[in-house]
Amino acid sequence: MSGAVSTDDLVAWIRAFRDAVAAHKDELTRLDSEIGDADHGSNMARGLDAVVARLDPAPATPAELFKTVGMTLVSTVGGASGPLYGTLFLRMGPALASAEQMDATALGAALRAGVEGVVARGKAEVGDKTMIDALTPALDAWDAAASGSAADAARAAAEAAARGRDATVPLVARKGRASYLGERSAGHLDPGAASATLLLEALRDTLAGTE
Amino acid sequence: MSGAVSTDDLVAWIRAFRDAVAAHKDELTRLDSEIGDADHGSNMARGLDAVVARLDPAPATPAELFKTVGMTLVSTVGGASGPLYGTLFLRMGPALASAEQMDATALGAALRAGVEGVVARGKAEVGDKTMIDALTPALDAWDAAASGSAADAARAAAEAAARGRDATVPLVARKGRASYLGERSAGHLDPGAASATLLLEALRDTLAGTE
Amino acid sequence: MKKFVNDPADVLAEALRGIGAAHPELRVDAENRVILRAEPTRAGKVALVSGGGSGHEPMHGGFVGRGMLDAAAAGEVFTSPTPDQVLAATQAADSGAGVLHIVKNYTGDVLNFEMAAELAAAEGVEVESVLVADDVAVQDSTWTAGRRGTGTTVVLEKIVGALAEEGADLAAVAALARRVSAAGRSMGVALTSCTVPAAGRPTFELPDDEMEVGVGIHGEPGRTRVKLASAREIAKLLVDPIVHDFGDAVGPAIVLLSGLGATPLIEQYLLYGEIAPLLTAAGIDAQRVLIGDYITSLDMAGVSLTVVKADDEMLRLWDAPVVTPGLRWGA
Amino acid sequence: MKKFVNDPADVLAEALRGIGAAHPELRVDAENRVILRAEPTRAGKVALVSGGGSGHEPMHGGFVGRGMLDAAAAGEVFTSPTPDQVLAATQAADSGAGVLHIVKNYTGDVLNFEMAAELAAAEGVEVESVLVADDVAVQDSTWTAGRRGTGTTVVLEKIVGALAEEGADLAAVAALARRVSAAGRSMGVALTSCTVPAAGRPTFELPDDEMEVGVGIHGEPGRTRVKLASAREIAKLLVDPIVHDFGDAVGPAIVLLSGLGATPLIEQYLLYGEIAPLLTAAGIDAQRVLIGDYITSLDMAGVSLTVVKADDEMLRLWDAPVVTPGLRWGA
Ligand SMILES: Nc1ncnc2c1ncn2[C@@H]1O[C@H](COP(=O)(O)OP(=O)(O)O)[C@@H](O)[C@H]1O
Ligand SMILES: Nc1ncnc2c1ncn2[C@@H]1O[C@H](COP(=O)(O)OP(=O)(O)O)[C@@H](O)[C@H]1O
Ligand SMILES: [Mg+2]
Ligand SMILES: [Mg+2]
Ligand SMILES: [Mg+2]
Ligand SMILES: [Mg+2]
Repeated sequence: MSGAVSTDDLVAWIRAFRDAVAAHKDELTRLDSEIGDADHGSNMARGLDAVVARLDPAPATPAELFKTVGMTLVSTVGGASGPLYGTLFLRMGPALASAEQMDATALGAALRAGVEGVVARGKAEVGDKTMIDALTPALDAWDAAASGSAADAARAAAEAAARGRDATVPLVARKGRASYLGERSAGHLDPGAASATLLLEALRDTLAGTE
Repeated sequence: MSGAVSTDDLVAWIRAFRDAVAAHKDELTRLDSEIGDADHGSNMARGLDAVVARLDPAPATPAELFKTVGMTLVSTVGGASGPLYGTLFLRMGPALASAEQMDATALGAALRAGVEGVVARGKAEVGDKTMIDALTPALDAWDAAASGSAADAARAAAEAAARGRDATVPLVARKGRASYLGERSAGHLDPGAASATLLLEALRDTLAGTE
Repeated sequence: MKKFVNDPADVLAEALRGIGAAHPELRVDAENRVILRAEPTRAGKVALVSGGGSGHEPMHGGFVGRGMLDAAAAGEVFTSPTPDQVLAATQAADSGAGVLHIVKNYTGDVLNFEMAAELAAAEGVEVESVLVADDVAVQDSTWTAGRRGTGTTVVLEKIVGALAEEGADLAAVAALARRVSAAGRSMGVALTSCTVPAAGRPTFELPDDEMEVGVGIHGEPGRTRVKLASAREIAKLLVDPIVHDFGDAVGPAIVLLSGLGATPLIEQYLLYGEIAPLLTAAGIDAQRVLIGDYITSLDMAGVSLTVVKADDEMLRLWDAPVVTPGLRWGA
Repeated sequence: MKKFVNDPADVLAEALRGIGAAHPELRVDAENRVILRAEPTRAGKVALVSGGGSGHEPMHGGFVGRGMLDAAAAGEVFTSPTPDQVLAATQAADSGAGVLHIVKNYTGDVLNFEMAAELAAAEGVEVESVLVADDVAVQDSTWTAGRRGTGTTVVLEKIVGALAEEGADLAAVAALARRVSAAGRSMGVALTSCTVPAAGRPTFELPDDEMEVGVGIHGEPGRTRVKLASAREIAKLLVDPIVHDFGDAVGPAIVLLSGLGATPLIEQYLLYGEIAPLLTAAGIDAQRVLIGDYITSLDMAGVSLTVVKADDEMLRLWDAPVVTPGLRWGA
C-alpha cells in the first residue's frame, strides 16, 4: 500500500475541481437549460472561484480545508447545489479529522459521510436523476477498490460516477427542478450528476500524480 | 365633349377605391412600417369597409355621397389619414352641390376643394413627403386635361399621382410620422402618397368605363 | 406572431372587455371605446380627457381614476382615436366646469382632438387643450411636425389631475398643464422592434448586435441605429441629450424611466443604477422616481427616460392621492 | 443577448444599486444583497422575510414596505439566496417578535431557508416558515419535489403582511400564512423562453407556432408543448386545471394574472377578458383582480394565473394599506 494522501493533495483536488468546472461551465449551464433553469454552470463556477480565493494561505488540516470549502460553497452558491455541495464538504471534514492516516479507506469514509449528508439534506435516492446518481455508485466503487491506493480507488470511483451520470439520461426526474418537467425530463443528462463526476475525476487526476 | 359623370359613377369610384385599398392593404402597411407605425393599410381598409357598408342604399346626390364618405372616414379611421381623407371628401361634396353639370371641370373643382382642405388641415406642402405629393400634381394634371372628358382628366391625374408618389422616395419627410426619422426617411415611398394614388387610379378605372 | 390574441382585428374591443372585467371602479363605453371613472365627474370639477392609439398601456386608460384622468379615448393600436370617440369622452366627462384635452404631439392625435374640440364647443362644452411634445430625439422646427409627445404625458396627467381634483378652474388647470408640458424632456432607446397585431410581424428588423437610439412609442425606428452598447453607455445616450436640451441647470425634478413593454424590471433598475449618477452629475435632483412600464410600445424591448423639472407645486401635486389601475398612492 | 446589462456577472449587484437609487423608502444592504425597509421594524411587530432568485421582479424586493415584507434576500438570477443572505435579512428585520420566512417550494429555496432558520434560531431569533407550492401544472407526490411556488406568494405576502402590520403574533401570522398558501392555485403558459444573462442565450428554443403550457417562473420548459392557440383557448388551458384542482366550489377569490416579463399589458387585459367569464362559470367569484407584471421570469413572454380562495378576513387584509414599489394602495 502506497503513500498517504496529503493535505496539499486535497487542496490540489479542490483547485482541479474549480478548473474543471470553469472549463465545463457553459456545458453545465447548457445541461441545466434543457431540464432546469440555466444556472448550474455559473452557480458552481462562482462558488468554486470563491473557494479558491480562500485557499491562500492553504488551510493546515483536511478538516479545516473542507470546512472552508463547505462554508464557502454554502455562502456563495445558493440554489439547490449550494447547500448540497456545501454539506458534502462540511461532513467530510469531521470524518477526516479523526482519521489516523489519510489513505484510501479514510478518504472513502469521509466521502461516504459527505454523500450521506447530501442524501439527508436532499432526500434523493439513486434513480431520482440527481447528483446522487453519480455520487452513490462512485462511493461503492471506491469502497470496492479501497484495499488499493487512494489513486486506484479514485480511478474506480470516477469511472463509476461517469457511468452513473450517463445513466441519468433515460430517467424521469423525481427530485430538483427537472422533476417539474415530468416525462419530458427523460432523454437529458442531469447537470448535478455531471458536476459531481467532475469532482471525482478531479480527485482521480490529482491523486494520479501521487502514485 | 362626352357624357357627364353620374352619381352612380362616383359610388362606383368609392367602391373601387375600397377594393384597391383592400388589395394593397399589406403593402400600405409595409410602407408604413418602414417610416411610420405599420397601420396605414389597416386604417384605410377599416375606414373604407365602413364607408362601403353605408353605401347601400346609395346616396342620391354627389353631395350626400361625399358627406357620407367623409364623415365615415373621420369617424372610423383615426390617425393622421382619418381626418385628412375625411376632409378631402367633406370638402368635395359642397363643391359639387353647386355644379350645374358633373363634367371634368366640375369634378376637378371639387377635387381642388378637397385637396385644399387637406392642406389647410395638415399644412403639408409638395416635397414634405405626404399624400400631398401625389394629390397636388394630380390636380394640376387634371386641370390641364379638363377640356377633354373626365375620363381623360382622370387618366392624366392618376399618372401624375403615381409620378408624385414615386418622387417621394428620395425625400426627407417634414410632416407626419416619417419626419421623426429625419434623414433616415429618405429612400422610402410615402404610404399616404401610395393610397392617394390608388384613389386617383380607382377614379381613372371607373371613368374609363364611362367613355 | 406570438401574442395573446384571437382575431387581430378585435384586439382593442377585447382588451377593453378585459379592462372592464378587471376594474369595477372604471366604466368602459364599448361602443365609443372610451374608459371612464365609474363615478360621474363631480359637479364643478374640471374634467381631464386624454387618449391616443392603443398599445401604450397602462397609458391612457390605466390612468383613469381619482386624481388623474376622467376619461380616455382608446384608438386602434398606434392609431389616434377618432373625433367621435374623443367627443364622446369629452361629453361624458364634462360636469359643466369644462374639459382639458391632453394631446400628444402626433399629427393624427392633434387633428382628431382638434376636430373633437370643435364639435364639443359646438355642443356647448368648454374645452382647453395642452400639447405634449417632449421627445428630444426629434429636432424641433416650424417646418416639421415637431417633437413627439412621450413620457411627460404621464407626469402631466398625474400632476394636473391632482390640481383638477382640488377644484381649480379650467384656466388654472390648463395653465399648469402647459407649464408641466414645457418642463419635460424625454429620450428613448429600443433593443427590438414590436409587432402590431394587425400587421402580424415586427415593424422593423434589428440585427442581434444593433439597437435604435431616439425611438418614440410607436414601434418606429429611431434617429440612429448603432451597435448594441452596455447599460453604462446607453445611460449616457439617454441622459446627455436631455441635459443638453434643458441647457440651464434643472434642479428638482420628477424622473420616469419607463420600460417599452418587453424589457423586464430587473434591467430597468440596472439601467437606472447607471442613470442616477449621471443625473446627479448634471445637476438634476431626482426628487421623485418612477420605474416600470408606464408608457409602452407593445412588445418593444427598450426604455424611455423622462425628466420633468419640478417646482414645489408640481411636487406637492405629484404626491397627492391617485387611484388608478396604473398609478396609485395616497388613498 | 439584447439586454440592458454591463457584465452579466454584475447583474444582481447593479440592479440592487438601481433599486437603492430609486427608492429612498428602502434600504439596500449591498454586501448581503438584502432589501429592507428604510425604517427598522417596529418593536413588537412580527417581521416578514422572503427572498429567492432574482429575475422575478417586482417580487420580492419590490414588495418590501409597509403592509407587506420587512426584508427580501435577493439571490443571483434564478438562484435561491444563500443561508447567509437569508440570515442577514432575518436578523436585520427581527424586532424581537419573531420572523416569518415565506419560502417558495424549490429545492434550493427550501434548503437555503432551512439552513438560515437553523442559524437564526441559534442566534436566538424565533422563526416560523411557510411554504408556497401552488402550481397545479406539477403533479404533487411524496416521491417528488412537489409543486412549485408561484403567484400565490404575492397574494400571501400582501395579506399576511397586513396582519403583521396590525400587530398579530408570530403564531397567528404563520397560521394565516399557511391558510393562504393552502388556498392558492396557479397555472402558467409561455410563448417564448427567456435569457438568463449569465447564460447569454434563451434557455430553450420554441418554434414560432408553438407554446409551452404549465411553465413555472424560471424560464424552464413547461409540462407540454402544444401548437400556439388563440387567447380564448389559452384562457381555458389556464382556468381548467385550476378549477379541477380546487375540486369544490371556490366562491369569493382574489385573482392575479401576472405577465411573465415580455408580454405587454394590452395582451394581459385581452386574455383576462377571456378568463373572467370562465371563472364566473366555474363558480369563482373574482372579488379582487390584479393584472400586470408582479411575478415574472425575466423576459419570458407569457402569463401565470393565480386564484386564491378568499374568506372575509383575507379580503379585508388584502384591502389594507400597502406601500411598496410593486404594490401600493390605501396610503
Ligand atoms: N434533492 C436533491 N438531492 C440531490 N441533488 C439534487 C436535489 N435537487 C437538485 N439536485 C441537484 O442539483 C442540480 C441543480 O443545481 P443548480 O442548477 O445549481 O440549482 P437549482 O436547481 O436550484 O437551479 C440538479 O442537476 C441535481 O443534480
Ligand atoms: N400633415 C400632413 N399632411 C398631409 N398628409 C399627411 C400629413 N401627415 C401625415 N400625412 C399622411 O398620412 C400618412 C400616414 O397615415 P396613417 O399611417 O394612416 O396615420 P398615422 O401616421 O397617424 O399612423 C402619411 O404617409 C402621409 O402621407
Ligand atoms: Mg439550476
Ligand atoms: Mg401610420
Ligand atoms: Mg398610426
Ligand atoms: Mg437555479
